Amino acid sequence: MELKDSEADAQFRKELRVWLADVVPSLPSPPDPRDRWASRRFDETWQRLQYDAGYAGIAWPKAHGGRGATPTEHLIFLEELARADAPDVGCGFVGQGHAGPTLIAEGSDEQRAEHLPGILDGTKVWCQGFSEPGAGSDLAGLRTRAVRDGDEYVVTGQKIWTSFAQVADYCELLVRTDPDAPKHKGITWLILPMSSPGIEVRELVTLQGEAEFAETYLDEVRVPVANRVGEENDGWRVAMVTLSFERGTAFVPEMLESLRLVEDLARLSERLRRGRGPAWEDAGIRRELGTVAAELDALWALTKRNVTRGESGTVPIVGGSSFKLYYADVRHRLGDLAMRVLDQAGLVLEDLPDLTVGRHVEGSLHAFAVSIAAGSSQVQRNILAERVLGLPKER
Amino acid sequence: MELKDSEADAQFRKELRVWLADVVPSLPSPPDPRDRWASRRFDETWQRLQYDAGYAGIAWPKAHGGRGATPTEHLIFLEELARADAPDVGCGFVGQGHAGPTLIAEGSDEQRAEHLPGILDGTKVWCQGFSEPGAGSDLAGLRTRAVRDGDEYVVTGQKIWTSFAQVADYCELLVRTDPDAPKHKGITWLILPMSSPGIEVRELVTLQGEAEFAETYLDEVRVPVANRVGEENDGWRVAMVTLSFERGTAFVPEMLESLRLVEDLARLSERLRRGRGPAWEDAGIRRELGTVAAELDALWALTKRNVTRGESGTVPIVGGSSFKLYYADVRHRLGDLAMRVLDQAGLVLEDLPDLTVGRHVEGSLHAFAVSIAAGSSQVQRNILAERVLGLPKER
Amino acid sequence: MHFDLDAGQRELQSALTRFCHDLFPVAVARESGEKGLDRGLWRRLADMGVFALALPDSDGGAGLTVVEQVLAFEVLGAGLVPGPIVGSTLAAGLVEGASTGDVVVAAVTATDGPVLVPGLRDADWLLVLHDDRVELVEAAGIHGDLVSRPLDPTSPLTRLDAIPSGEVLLLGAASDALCRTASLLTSAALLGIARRTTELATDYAKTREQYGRTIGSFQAIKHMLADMLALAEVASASVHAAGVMLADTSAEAERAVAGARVLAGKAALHNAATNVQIHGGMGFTWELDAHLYLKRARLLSVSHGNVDAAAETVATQLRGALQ
Amino acid sequence: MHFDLDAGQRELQSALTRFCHDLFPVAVARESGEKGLDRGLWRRLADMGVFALALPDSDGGAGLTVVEQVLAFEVLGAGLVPGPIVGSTLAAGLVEGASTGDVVVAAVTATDGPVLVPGLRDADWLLVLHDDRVELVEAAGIHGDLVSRPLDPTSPLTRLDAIPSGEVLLLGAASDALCRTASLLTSAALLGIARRTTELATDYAKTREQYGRTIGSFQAIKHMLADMLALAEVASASVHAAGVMLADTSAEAERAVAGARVLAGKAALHNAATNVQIHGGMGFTWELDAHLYLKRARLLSVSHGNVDAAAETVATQLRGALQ
Repeated sequence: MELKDSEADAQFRKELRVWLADVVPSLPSPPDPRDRWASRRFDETWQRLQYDAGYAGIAWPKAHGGRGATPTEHLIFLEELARADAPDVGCGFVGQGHAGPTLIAEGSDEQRAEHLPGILDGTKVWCQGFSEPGAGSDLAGLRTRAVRDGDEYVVTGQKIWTSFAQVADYCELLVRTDPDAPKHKGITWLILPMSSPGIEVRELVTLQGEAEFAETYLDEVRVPVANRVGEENDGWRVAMVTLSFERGTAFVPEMLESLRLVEDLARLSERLRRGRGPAWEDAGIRRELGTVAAELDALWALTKRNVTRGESGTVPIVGGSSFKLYYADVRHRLGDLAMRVLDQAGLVLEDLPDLTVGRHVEGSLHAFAVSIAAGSSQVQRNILAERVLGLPKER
Repeated sequence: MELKDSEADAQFRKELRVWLADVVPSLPSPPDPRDRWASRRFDETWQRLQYDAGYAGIAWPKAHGGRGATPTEHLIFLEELARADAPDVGCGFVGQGHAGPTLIAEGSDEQRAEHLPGILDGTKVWCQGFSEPGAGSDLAGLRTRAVRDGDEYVVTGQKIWTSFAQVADYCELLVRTDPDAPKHKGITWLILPMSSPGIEVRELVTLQGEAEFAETYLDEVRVPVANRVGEENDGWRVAMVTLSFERGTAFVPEMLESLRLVEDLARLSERLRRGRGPAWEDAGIRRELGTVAAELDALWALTKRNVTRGESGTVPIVGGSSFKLYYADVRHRLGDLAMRVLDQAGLVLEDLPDLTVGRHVEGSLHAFAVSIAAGSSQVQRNILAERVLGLPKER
Repeated sequence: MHFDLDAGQRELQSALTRFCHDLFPVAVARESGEKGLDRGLWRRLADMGVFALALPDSDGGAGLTVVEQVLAFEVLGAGLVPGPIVGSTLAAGLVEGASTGDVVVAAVTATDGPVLVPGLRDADWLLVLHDDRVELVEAAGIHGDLVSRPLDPTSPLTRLDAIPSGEVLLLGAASDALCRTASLLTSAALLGIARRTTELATDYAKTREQYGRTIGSFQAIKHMLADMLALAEVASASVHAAGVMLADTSAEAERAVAGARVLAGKAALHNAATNVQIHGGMGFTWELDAHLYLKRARLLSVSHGNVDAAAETVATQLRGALQ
Repeated sequence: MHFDLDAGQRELQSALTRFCHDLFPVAVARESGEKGLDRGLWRRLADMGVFALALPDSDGGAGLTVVEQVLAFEVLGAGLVPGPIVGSTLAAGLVEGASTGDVVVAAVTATDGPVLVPGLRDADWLLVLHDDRVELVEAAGIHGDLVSRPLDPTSPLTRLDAIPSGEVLLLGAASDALCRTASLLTSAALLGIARRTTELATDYAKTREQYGRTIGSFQAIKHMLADMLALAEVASASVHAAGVMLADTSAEAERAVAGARVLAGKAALHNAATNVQIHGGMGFTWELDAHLYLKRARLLSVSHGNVDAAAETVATQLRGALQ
C-alpha cells in the first residue's frame, strides 16, 4: 500500500508541471460564462494547446489518438491542472468524457474517423441527450420516440439537462425505438447533428441563476440510420458501456475545488465576526471546519484507492457509490457551515467588498446538483444496499 | 390559545402541591431496584398513599373508582409529581395504565369487580404479555397459541419484555386462538393469573445491565374461558382500545427527567475540563446544550397541545407520532452530547467522586429504548407518512 | 390551559390563506423581486388587517395579541409574501401610515459585519433595532448599493457601509419587546415555510412517477416526508408557545423566543432543502418554485437573530435558571 | 501510487480474521471482562505476531510497518479482542516480554480530569503517554480502584487519583511517533467495529422477518445499511492513508492521523448504534452482542485522543497549511 508516485509517475508529473507552468500564464483571461460562444472559443484554445502538447484524450487509447494514460496518470493530470489553476474541460466535457469513449468502444470505423479527431483537437463540441423531464433517476423510462423511415430515424421528444446544447455540433442521443419492449430493451443510441432541422434549444436556468444547461425539443428530426451506434434497441447497453470508462476520476476536479472552498472558508472565518470575536475563535465552528477537511481528505484517499482498483478494470461499486453518497453529504454540510459562518454575508451570490463570499453561496446551492445529478443519493443507497450488500431488490 | 392554568386547574395544582410537600418527605428511601420484592412493597406503599388521598386512578372514570381527572389535570398531576421528586408509578405501571383501563372499557362487571380495586390500592401487580421474540414491530404477528379445552384455554408460547413479571399477580396476555384467520383476526385477550402452573419467568437483562424486564415461557398453561376479555378472536381490537386511553401524557415523566438531564449536563459542563477551560466555555457545546433544551421545551409545548386536543377525544396521530419520533432523536443527541462532554468520565455506569455521571451514561443507553420500544422510529415514520400524509401503504 | 387555536384563530389563518392564494401567488413574489413592490397589493395586505392585528381597536387595529400576529406570519411565510412585512407590522402604531399600507417600513437588527437590508429598496422608512433602543430613519436619506444578485431573488437587498442613525422611537422594555416580536414573527414565517414545503413535497411525491410508480410509494421518500412533518409539527408547538409567553409577558419569553428560532430555523432550512431534493432535477431548476422557499428560509434564518445565536441564548437562560 | 492492500496484507488480514474467529469469539471478551484476561490466549495472540509486526526481524518481529499494524488492529477491533492490545503493541521492543505476550502492558494518554485506565487490572506494566515523553510504570505499584460498572463490560477499568510517574522511555520525536501510533491503532480498531457492525446488521436484516418479509427488504432499513457501508468505506480509506503517511513519516501525518480518528470514530459510533437499532428489541438485550460493539466503540473513541480534539487538530493543521 503506497501513496507516493512511482518513478514513472513522478516523471510524468514533473513534465506536466513544467508544461503547465509555461502554458497556463499565457492563456487569455476567461470570458464571461454567459457568453457561450466566447466560452466555446476559449475552451477550444485550451484544448488545442493540450492537443499539441500530447495531453488531449488523456485516458483514450493511443490507437485512437489519445495518450493512453493509466488511471493513476489521469489522476495526476487532473491534480496538476487544479494545482496550476488551469481551466477546466469546459464544453469539451461530453465529447471527451462520454461520446468519444463510447464511439471508441462501440462505434464503427467510419464513425470514429469522422468524429474522434474533432473531439481531440477541440473543434467539435458534443452535448448529451439522455435525461428527459419524465426520466430522471429512472433514465431507462425515457420516451423520446424514433420511428424508422427508410434509412432515417424520425425523432420526436424532449430532452433536459443537455449541457452546452446551445453551442454543440453533435448530441449523443438516446431514443426509444421499440415502445413495446421492456424499457431497457427498446432504446437506441444515435449521433444527432445539432444543425438538423426540427431542433429547438431553450436555455434552462438552474437555481444557481445560471443557464448552464438547456432543454432540447425534437420535432420530427431526421437522423440517418448510419448515425446509429451499436444495434437498434441495444442502446441501453451502449450507454452503460460509458460507465466502464469511469476510472474513479469523475469528481476529482470538483473535489479539489471543495478542498479549496474549505480552506477559503477557514481564511474567511478569521475575518468574519461572530459574537465577540472572529468566527475562527468559536470552537464549534473550528471543529466543523476540521471535520469537513478530514472528510475531504478521506474522500481524496478513497479516490486514490478507487483509481488504484480501476487500474485493473472498473472501479468497484462499493468505492464509487460510497464516494458519491458521502461526497454529496459533505458538500451539503460544507454549504450549511459556510452559510452559518457567513451569516448575513451569505445572502448574496456575488462577492462583497473584500469578502470572497460568492463561491461559498454558489457552493451551498451546488450541493444539490451533487446529491441529485448522476445518480441521486437515494439511488446510490439502493445500489449499495442491493448490489453490494445483497439485500432484496425493490420490485 | 393559552398556557396558563384555569382557575380550577390552579386549585387542583395547589392542593396537590400541598399534599405532595407533606407526603413525599415522609416516604421511606427507595430500596435497591435489584430487590424486586422490596421494590414492589415500596411501590405499593406509595400507591396506597395516593389511593387514600384520592389520586389513584387519576385518569380513570369515577364510576370505576378513579378520580376522573381531565387530561389537563392528569398532566398537572404528572408535572407536580416530578417537581416534588415523588416516586414513579413503578410496578403499578401496567395495571394502572393498560390492564385497568382495558377492563373498564371491555371487561365484564365481574372482571371489573374482581380486579380494579386491587390495581387502585396497589395490592395487585400486573405485567404485559404482548410482545414475542418473533413479534416486535409487527405485534400482530404473535404466535403464542391458545387451544380451547372445555371451559379453559391451554396456552403455549413465549412472551418477551414482560416487565415486572417476576413479581406480578396477573398478566394481560394476547394469544392466537385462530391460526388460520388473517393475523389481526385470530387473537384473543386473556387475564392470566401468574400463579398458574406452567409459567416460567426468566429475567431479561437489558444493555443497561439491569433486569428490568423478563421473558415469560408458557407451557400448556390453563386459563379459564371466564378470564377472556371481549370475544374470542377479537383480542386485537381489545388491545387497540388501550391506545385510545393515550392522552398525550405517556412520556411526560421521562420528558421531565430529560429536561433535568440537560440541566445537570449544563452544570457538569462548568466543572468538566475540555482543552484549556471548562466545557461550558466551548461555544459549540454550549449551542448544542441550548439546542437540546429548546427542543425539549418544544416537545413540552407539543405535549400540552396534544393533551389539549386529547380533551375532546384522542390525541391526533400527527401530534403523537411526531412527538415520539422527535423525542427519540433528541434523546439520542442528548446522549451523544453527554458522552462528548463527559469524555473519559463517560466510561462508567456509576457516579464518580463528585461527578453525577451515571445517569447520563445510563441515559445515553436508554435512548435506544425510546427509539425502539412502543413503535420504533421507523414505525412512527410509516405511520406519519401513510396515515397523516396519505402516502401509499407498504404492502 | 388550552394550548390550541381557538375558532377565531383558525378563521384568521384560513381567511389569510385564501387571500394569499388569490392575491399572492409565487409569481407575485418573483415579480416583486425584479420590478419592485406593488404598492396596490401592499395596501390590500394592509386592508386585510395584517399589520394592525395587535393595534387597539381605537387605532384601527383588531385589538389582538402577538399570538395572532404569529399565526398570520405563519401563513404569510408559507405564501412567500414579498416586501418588508415584519418591519411594517412592527411599525404599525409607531409610524404614521404603516398600518394602512400607505407607507412601507423595512426593519433591520443592527449587527456587526456587512449590513445588508432586505426590502429597503421598496421602503419609505427603516426601523433599526439596536440592543437598547429602536430608531427610525427615512429611507430616502440612506446611501446604499442595491445588491445585483441577492440569494433570494424575491427579496431585494441593499448594502450599507454602516447602520444609519435616526430618531429614537423606543427605549428599555418597549424596545426589548419589539426586538423579541421581530424575532418571533420571523420565526413564524420560517415555520410557514417548513409547513408549506412539507405539503409541496408530499404533493409532488404523490404524482411524480419513476420506475413505474409514484415516488411517494418508496419508503425512503416516505420517511423523508415523515421527518419533515415531525420537524414542522414540533416547531409549530415551539413558535406558538413562544407567542403565548410573549403575549403574557412571561419571564420565560426570552428563552421561548430564542427556542422558537432554533426550532423554526432548523425545520425551515431542512424542509426547504429536502423539498428541493425530493423534486430531483426539477427542484434544481429556476423555473420551479422549490428553490425560492430555500432561499427565503436562508434569508429569514439570519434576520433578527440567527439559529446559532438563539441556541446560545437558550443555553445562557438554561444556566441562569439553575442559579 | 498503489493505494490498496497487497497480497501479503490481504493474507495478514484473513489469517488474523480466522484466528480471531477460532480463538476469540465474543464470549471470550465477555469472560475476560468478568474474570480477567486469559494469559494463555494472550500468548497465542503474541504467537500470531500481532504485537511484533513492526519489530525488526532481528528482534523476533516481522519487519513490517505501522501499515500492517493498522490492518491487524482493524481485524482485532472487529473481533472485540479483549485486553490492552494497543499498549502491548506499543511496548513491543520497549518492554521486555511484551512482544511475546509474557508480560501485558496497558497504555494511557495522560489527560486532565478523571483518570480511567482500561486494562490495567490485567497488566504488568503501564505505559503513560505524555505530551512530550513516554513513561513506564510497574502496575503492581499503582494504587487505583477497579470500577464496578464499566460501560464496556469487556474492558476492565481502573480509576486513579492521578497519573503515576515512572521511568522515562522516550522523548521528542520518538515519543511523538508513539503517541500517533497509539491514536491510529485505536482508530483502526474503531474502523473494524464500523465494518463488523455493518456486516452484522446486514446479516440480521436478511434473516429477521416482520410483516411477513425480511426487514432487509424495507427500503428504510436498506438505506440505513447503505449509509453504514459508505461510512465504513470512507473511514477505511482515511485510516489506511494515515497508516501509509505515518510509515512514510510524511509531514502531513499529524493531520492524517487526526482525520482518521474523526472518520473512524464517527463511523464506529454511528454504525454500532444503528446496528443496535436495526436489531430492535433484541438489540436492546444484554444477551445479544450488539451493545458490546457500541460500548467498545465508546471506549475506543475517547482512548488516545477523541473525535472532537481530532477535528480541532485537523482545523489547526488546515490553517497552518494556509500560512
